[in-house]
Amino acid sequence: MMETKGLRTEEFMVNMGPQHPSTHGVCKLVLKMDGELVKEIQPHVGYLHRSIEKIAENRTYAQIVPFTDRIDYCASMNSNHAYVEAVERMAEVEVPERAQYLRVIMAELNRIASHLLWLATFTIDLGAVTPFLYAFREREEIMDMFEMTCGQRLTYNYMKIGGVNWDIPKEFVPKAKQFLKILPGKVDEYEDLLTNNPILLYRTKGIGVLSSEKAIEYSASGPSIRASGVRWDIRKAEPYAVYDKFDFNIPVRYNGDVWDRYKIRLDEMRESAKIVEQAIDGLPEGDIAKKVPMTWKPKEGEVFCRIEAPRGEMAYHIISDGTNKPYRVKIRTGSFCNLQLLPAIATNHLIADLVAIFGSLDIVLPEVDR
Amino acid sequence: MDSESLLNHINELHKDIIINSELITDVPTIEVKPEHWVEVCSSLKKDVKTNLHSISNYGAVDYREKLGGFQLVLTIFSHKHKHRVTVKTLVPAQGDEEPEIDTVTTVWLSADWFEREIIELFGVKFKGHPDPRHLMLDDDWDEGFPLRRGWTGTDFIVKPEM
Amino acid sequence: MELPIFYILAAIIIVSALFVVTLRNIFHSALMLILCFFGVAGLYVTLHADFLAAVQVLIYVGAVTILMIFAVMLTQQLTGRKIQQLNDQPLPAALIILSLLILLIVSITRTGFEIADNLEPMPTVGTIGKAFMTTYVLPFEIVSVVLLVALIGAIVIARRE
Amino acid sequence: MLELDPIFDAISEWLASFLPPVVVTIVKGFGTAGVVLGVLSLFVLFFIWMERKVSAHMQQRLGPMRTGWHGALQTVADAVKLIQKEDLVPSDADRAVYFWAPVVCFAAALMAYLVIPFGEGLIVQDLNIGILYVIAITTFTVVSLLMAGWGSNNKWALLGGMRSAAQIVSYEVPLSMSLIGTIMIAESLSMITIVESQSGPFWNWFVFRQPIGFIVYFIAATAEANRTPFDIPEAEQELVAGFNVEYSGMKFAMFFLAEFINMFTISALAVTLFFGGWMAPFPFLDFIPSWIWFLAKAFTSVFVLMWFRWTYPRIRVDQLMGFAWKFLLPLAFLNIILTGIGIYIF
Repeated sequence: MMETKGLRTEEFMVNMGPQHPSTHGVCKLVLKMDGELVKEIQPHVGYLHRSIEKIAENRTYAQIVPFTDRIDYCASMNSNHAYVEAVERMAEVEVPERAQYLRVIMAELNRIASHLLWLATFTIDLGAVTPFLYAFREREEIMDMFEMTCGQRLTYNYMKIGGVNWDIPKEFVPKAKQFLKILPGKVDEYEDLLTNNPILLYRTKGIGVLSSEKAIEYSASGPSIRASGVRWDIRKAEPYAVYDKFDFNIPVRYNGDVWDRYKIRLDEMRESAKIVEQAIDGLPEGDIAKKVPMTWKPKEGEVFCRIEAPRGEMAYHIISDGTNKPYRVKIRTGSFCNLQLLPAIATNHLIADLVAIFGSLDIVLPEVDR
Repeated sequence: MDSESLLNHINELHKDIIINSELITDVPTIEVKPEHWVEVCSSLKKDVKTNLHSISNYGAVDYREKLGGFQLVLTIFSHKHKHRVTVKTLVPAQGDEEPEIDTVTTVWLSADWFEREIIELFGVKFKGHPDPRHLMLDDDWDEGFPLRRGWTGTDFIVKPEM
Repeated sequence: MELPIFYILAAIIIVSALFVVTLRNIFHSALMLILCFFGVAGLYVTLHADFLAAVQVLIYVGAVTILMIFAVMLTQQLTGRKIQQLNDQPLPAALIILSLLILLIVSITRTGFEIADNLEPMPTVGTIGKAFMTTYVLPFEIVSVVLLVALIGAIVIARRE
Repeated sequence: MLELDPIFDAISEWLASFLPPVVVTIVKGFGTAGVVLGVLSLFVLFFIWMERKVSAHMQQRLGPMRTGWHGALQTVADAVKLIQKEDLVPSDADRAVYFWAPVVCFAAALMAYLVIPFGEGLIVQDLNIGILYVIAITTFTVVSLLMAGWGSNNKWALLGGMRSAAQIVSYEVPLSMSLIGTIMIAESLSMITIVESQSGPFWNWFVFRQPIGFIVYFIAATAEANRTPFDIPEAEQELVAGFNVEYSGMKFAMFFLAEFINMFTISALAVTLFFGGWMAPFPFLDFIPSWIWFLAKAFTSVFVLMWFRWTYPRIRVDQLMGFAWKFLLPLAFLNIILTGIGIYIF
């Protein structure tokens, strides 16, 4: 054979990020490239590390809630929910049923909003700009509903220990019903635009395959693991709040490629809409919060509580030493584990595929760094 | 299998090793000595009845004042049986010491980043960790371990010279 | 009008050709080669060989030099390195060049160039096409096959494994 | 009538009345170049505004609304901003190459207009190798993109430059092949002759005789102009902005201008070769000046290109190459064979 070693193409290192349009926040991927082919990926995170775990050690339990908003700014309601649920479970606080329903409504609406935001950024990653604004149009409706309820559009601070901070205004229910009526049609619209678009199929089918074994090995969670054929949803497996009262499905897909991860989120939006509809119909009257004193001290002990956030399992491990401040708070987030498996599924793909895979995992960097 | 029988099963499995076992908010929790850490973990993963193949949470707690060391808290769960177990161990340490313990990345691949975070934020070293670089902090960070109790932070604000 | 244009083009060709061999950065040399080819295309235009001029640009600028630049960019040894112009055999090279120069001068001076006055520019495309398909059909097809073989050969060599 | 051709003739006659012929040639050359440049700049200003408005309305928003009527002056404001902007050169850039890349790009885009007929008689120079000339001259775009990629001394720019070169060189082949059918029917490479052989009602246009050729041409041309779904050289999600990532100010503006001029070039070529150029669809509509017909058709084509851009996701680079070589090229060859058979029969 001819000696071709001298003509080899040059492998070179590229820094993708920290400021790069497709890293969705501030993340650096150090890539070793052979032409367009990505040979090695090393994620560098920590650019958004605010040490919320450390801050929490110096705040009272009630003061921590606003910080949880900032862990996953795309799904603040779910972060709130995970934290208050953990504290209540540790201190055995009974939450009024109306508050539980309101929490579920808000958490599921936020899940829809979060998936819409994901859809928007994912299509941009694939180079289609128009669906971005379509998804934002619907997200805007949800933001309006949140603003109507708690005056905020991004960091809500809606839930508190023992209940929720504000009751919904009377315009909320008709607006939500109107929204739920149009949402399935809008999701169909996205599917019309994207699902069977040949270019999208080319770009996503069979790309970045995450097998179910690999998904379990890397502790993936959320839509990413459900797209790999593992039926795992904490809302069903370990029901918290009042999720056991609602009738909904867990969509599961079996190929684990980018297309499956795309499709599963669209399906989840429909399921979440079902939950919200049932919750609004069955919304009981009553108190929205149980009175919990300002200088409240839980007894000594610890709790590990997890919920299903839009990006996977979000868990709080809280240790109390009997004072009004927690001794230690450890936050486990879905993106943290999902980002960890990126090198395993994206190496030896083209750089365009890397962007698609990164987008399909739905990683929010503040959630990784905390 | 409900939590109680699961706890009994685990106790049975590691009769002499487990120091302490209890149910915390319905989660079976066991504590082992650091020298049995990897052994217990890998047997919990391999045992057919437990089959705990995924990590749910993995963190450290600074108990130097209370118990004389750092406690590693590892919550693992099984997609197959839909149950979870917490395993704890105490790595003895005093003062500014940086204690060492075997890594569990050999058991679960996903322990990698969790351990890297513990290395830089708590100063607990893991023997045999494949990539013990800093994860969150700068590579040349040398101002202590931020999540240790009593770490006061550094003076980031540079005051103007008068 | 044509004479000054010819001198301008000739100057471009000669200067850029000189730069091709003297510049130490091989990427710059390749760019100068493009300029040189472009100048040659200009000469063709002044000679009313419009088809040839377009093909000169299309093939030499659009394909050959681009491929050369590609090779430069993708090859490990060439990027960013200064190229040495002198090697250890300047004398034999000079001799060969000198003999070639003499040959060229002799053949140019001995040829009697006929100058056609006031020839109307004619479209050359049709004539060339007819010549390819009638008189020169065999050489044309043979060259095509040779090129195809070269193409396949290049692919076979470039494929790893 | 509103035909523009006589005006230009009158101007050149007036010039010839008091100037020596050599000077007239030079003045005419520069004058025409200036007119073409001015007209194109106006078009580009309009296209940028149009692109914004088209994309905005496709995305259910309004787009620029504040500067002028419906934001009509927004592009002017942007142009002023770009001119004022500081011209940054990366410290490790290859300065000469970095400087010349936008110039070559812009010049290549402009030179194609030598042979594009804007209307009856409104052509700068009717070369008898018209189509070949356009194809040849646009290859300089590749050179400029490679220069930009190399000169910036930035890995993303280099990747973008190499991508674009590979893409344009590949798509050049089906593009050229798709036009051969048209040339075979018209029996000429000259733009004027091609348009004139499509005279008569609209079913004489070549698009009805060369549907495959037109489709291949339009797809390949979209790729040549780096428009979505083939905009991988500057795919901002993958390569930040590709070859022009380091450019700012006027140099960036020149790349931008060239991109829009190229878009108009492919539209103008499509109109000339497949949609009867300046011809009216029905002979009785001839009272409308020819340049209005030409521009109307070309602008429609530009709109279609924008429509593509705001609808499709981006295709991947290897799929793009496969598409050119495995699908478009065989299709173009098939078209040539079919055209040959057609000519033989009729």
